[in-house]
Amino acid sequence: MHIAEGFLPPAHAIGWTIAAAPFVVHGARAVVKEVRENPESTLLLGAAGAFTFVLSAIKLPSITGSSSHPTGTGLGAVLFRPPVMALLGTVVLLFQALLLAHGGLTTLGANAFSMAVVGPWAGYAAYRLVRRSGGGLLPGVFAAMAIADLATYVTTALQLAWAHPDAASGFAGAAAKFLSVFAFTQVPLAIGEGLLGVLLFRVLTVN
Amino acid sequence: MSHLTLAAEGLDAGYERGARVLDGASLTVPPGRRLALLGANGSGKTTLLRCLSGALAPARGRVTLDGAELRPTRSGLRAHRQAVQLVLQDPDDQLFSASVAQDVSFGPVNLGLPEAEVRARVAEALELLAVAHLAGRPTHQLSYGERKRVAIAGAVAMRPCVLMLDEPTAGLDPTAVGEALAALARLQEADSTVVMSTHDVDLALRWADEVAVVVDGGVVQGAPDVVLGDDVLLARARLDRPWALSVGARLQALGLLPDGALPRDADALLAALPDRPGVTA
Amino acid sequence: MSHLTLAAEGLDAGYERGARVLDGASLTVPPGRRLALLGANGSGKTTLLRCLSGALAPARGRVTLDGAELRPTRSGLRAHRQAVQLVLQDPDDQLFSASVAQDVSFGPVNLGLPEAEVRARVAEALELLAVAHLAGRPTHQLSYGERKRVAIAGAVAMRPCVLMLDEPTAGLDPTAVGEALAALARLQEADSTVVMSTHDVDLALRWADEVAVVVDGGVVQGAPDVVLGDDVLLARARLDRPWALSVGARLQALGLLPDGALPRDADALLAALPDRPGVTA
Amino acid sequence: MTGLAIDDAAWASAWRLRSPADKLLLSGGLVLAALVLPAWPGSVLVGLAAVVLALGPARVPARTFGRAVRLPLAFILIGALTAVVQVGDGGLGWAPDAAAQAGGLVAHAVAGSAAVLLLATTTPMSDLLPALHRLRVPDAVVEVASVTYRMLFVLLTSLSTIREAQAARMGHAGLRNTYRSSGMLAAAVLTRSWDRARRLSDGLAGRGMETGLRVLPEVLPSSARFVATTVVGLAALVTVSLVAA
Repeated sequence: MHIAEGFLPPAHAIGWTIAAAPFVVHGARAVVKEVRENPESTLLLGAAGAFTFVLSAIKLPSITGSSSHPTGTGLGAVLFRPPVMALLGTVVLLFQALLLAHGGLTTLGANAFSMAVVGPWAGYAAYRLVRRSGGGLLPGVFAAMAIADLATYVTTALQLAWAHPDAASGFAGAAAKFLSVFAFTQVPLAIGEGLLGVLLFRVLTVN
Repeated sequence: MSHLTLAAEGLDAGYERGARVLDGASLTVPPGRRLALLGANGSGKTTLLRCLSGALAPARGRVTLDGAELRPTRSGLRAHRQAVQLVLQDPDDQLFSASVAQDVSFGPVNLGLPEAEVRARVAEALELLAVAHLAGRPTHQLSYGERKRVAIAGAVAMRPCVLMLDEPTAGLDPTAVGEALAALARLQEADSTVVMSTHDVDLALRWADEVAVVVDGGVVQGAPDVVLGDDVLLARARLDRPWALSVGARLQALGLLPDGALPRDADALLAALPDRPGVTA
Repeated sequence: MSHLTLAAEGLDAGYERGARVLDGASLTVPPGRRLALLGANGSGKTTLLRCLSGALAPARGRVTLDGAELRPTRSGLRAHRQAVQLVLQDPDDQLFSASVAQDVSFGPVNLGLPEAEVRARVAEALELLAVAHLAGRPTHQLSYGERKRVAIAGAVAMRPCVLMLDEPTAGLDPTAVGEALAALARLQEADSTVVMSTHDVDLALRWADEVAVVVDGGVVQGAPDVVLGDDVLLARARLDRPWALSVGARLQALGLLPDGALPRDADALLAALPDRPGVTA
Repeated sequence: MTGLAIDDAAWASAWRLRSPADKLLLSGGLVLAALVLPAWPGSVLVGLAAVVLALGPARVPARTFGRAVRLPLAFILIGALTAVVQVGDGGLGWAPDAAAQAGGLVAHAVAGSAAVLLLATTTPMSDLLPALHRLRVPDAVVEVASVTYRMLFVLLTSLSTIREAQAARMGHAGLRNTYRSSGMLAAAVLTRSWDRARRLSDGLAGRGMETGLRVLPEVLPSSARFVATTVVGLAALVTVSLVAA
């Protein structure tokens, strides 16, 4: 779920861009360092970005009848760590905006904040928590992917609520509205993406 | 497996650089026989096979199985896929499980068959393709030729009436081509109809009961020695004449080969030629 | 481009299923000529080419260029790669840029050449491979055959003395094979040594000045009609005898072809055969 | 062909050889105008300008442009409706100026999306990425993004071919099968992406890759006339919008 171009007022668009910038710059520094030490990693990171983009082309059906596309940022956070995912996620968002008309340019900062920063960090934290408390790899991956998805959706809903507060009940009312409207597609998607991660890792670990 | 007649009528399908790939293509797959589908790269062989398999819905025209039209609905496709299977060119696009046996079981498991039946089908398919000894091996450790045969086994385990293969011999060395052709011969004896696409005219002449050439968006179908002897058609299709037909025709004219059908490969030609000078057929 | 002699001496390299792929392989690439490297899938053709190009360091033995041994240091490899280029079988393993012209410019830019020289080399390479019209098209819209030729252009732009190609004709239809061979012929006229790996014995006989067969970890090298007429060797190498040699030998025995070298393809054979019955060579 | 209609349009566009900076100025100006000008008539004028320029001089197929504009529409409509529904004590109701508010939101978003699309359908990604270099984005990042652009087509082809092979063997019949197959599909594409990266690094080493993916930059000269027309047009658009509003 990406915020479309023009959907955020200018102040919000600028604000979220400033908020996301340090994380993306931090990720870019990590990438520059990695590439300097090891030039071939340009190709591996490019492949990782392409995989994240392509993963969002897989259509996941859900029991509620809706179908949606995974974000893949939780998986990326586990495989490449959140800082790198902040950069790769932003690159993927730029590609989605310009190749798929999904998202936007002035909303890139807001979308990067929810999908490339909050999602990966939340997913990664969930993964570490599950692993540290004795959970296996598969529960860890499920948590990472599902939580990354949920965190992204909640952040996006709050961003929208802040930009468009409810006429009567203000921010709280708007948050409730956006959270419940998008829950129809996003909650099943989070569970579905967690399951997808488990199935994916099961194939990978058997090999 | 009974024989069903798979056919395409007036198909328009595919777009490449602003032009239709198939433009009114019609084809009847002769039941219980071996059909070679010939054409240059980009001629539309694969597009035609994808339409016939139900993977691609044509923009116009229809695909029929024993006269019944294939409908692009869930149940229509389901029924069609049980009868018609297409094996794609690159085996890596079809092997996605960890082990060979698991991969071959993918189709039967999806059909919801009981476990014993799945096991029986996997064993049978591996046997037919002569890859039973690979059953427990991880797919990524196999050679290219082995992967090709395992991919075919995956389709065979669906027990299709019509098995179609896109370039099954591409990239294989002569011995592996021989093994692949032997496996296809066993399949046909097991009562399947086999369609193979290729741009190797020598191979098509040697192997096929009937050939179909995809050219200019349409299909020309007929007996191998007739179609592959048509120089005008072959030039339009950007294909070569099989050497056996060129050389055979001259040797027949020289009185060294008996009249009638020409030999289709080197062994047959050598067998038909006289052993000593001065003797003519 | 001057001619340099590229050679391998006693190479051990590669492991596959617990056995050495190459085991004491020696080969001398004849300078300024066309060498076909033959072998079954998995015989070690690609391993040998990778050793010769410097991509793989052999476990034992050495690769030499005009007698000087290739050292696996950064400067040693850099010098070697300016003289010897390998084009991989899958073009997608070499094309990293979305723009055809930019991709071809990668090698010359890495050589540190001035911009005008880079432009000239890119234009020349695209011209030689007959893909100049594709310069403005994105890589991902090209057909397989077009991508193959662009990948070759990327190597040609390095102006190597020895150009090696791994299965350049695999997956191409007869016309595209003809175009690829014509491009390689232009390269050789431009004074390159060309090495091509293939398992198509008919193609090797038709094209090569010399052939080398990779078999049992070693290499057997010689004139095409001699090496490809050796049935014992071919059986060990899992290759077929070229039909032109089988049929030609019999026709020679029948007195229909003149003594001496046999024709190498259908056109040459038809030209050498008498037109009317009763006339012998 | 590649499955990405917007990308195909960009490569075929009549503006393909125009300087990316020129096009960035035009589209960027329109995007900002859509964002800051009042919805009536600002957004409407921006939307019209983007559509007319894309379908006219840039010769983008109307079908492609129309479909692409429709893509974000579901989000925009649901989002706008949600924004103007009011949660009060008596349950849900319409906000006081619901129609105007929703209309404004939709107008801003649709006009902005059309302006972004004008850039997307006329400028291939590979022309835009070098522009990032001038925005002081490090080379390493631009190169990673370039490899992403090339590789995503290779992986998209794998994805759709593998999916088709699975569907042929009933892998997408029913929810259970679909999930199992999608997991395998994702794993196969992930493995493929690693393998591709490794093989590409081998292939490029042979062509002398040592530090980065340096190539000959393509020269797409800026047009003074295009820039002047853009500036005058944008100024006119802003003036008209502010005066009329």
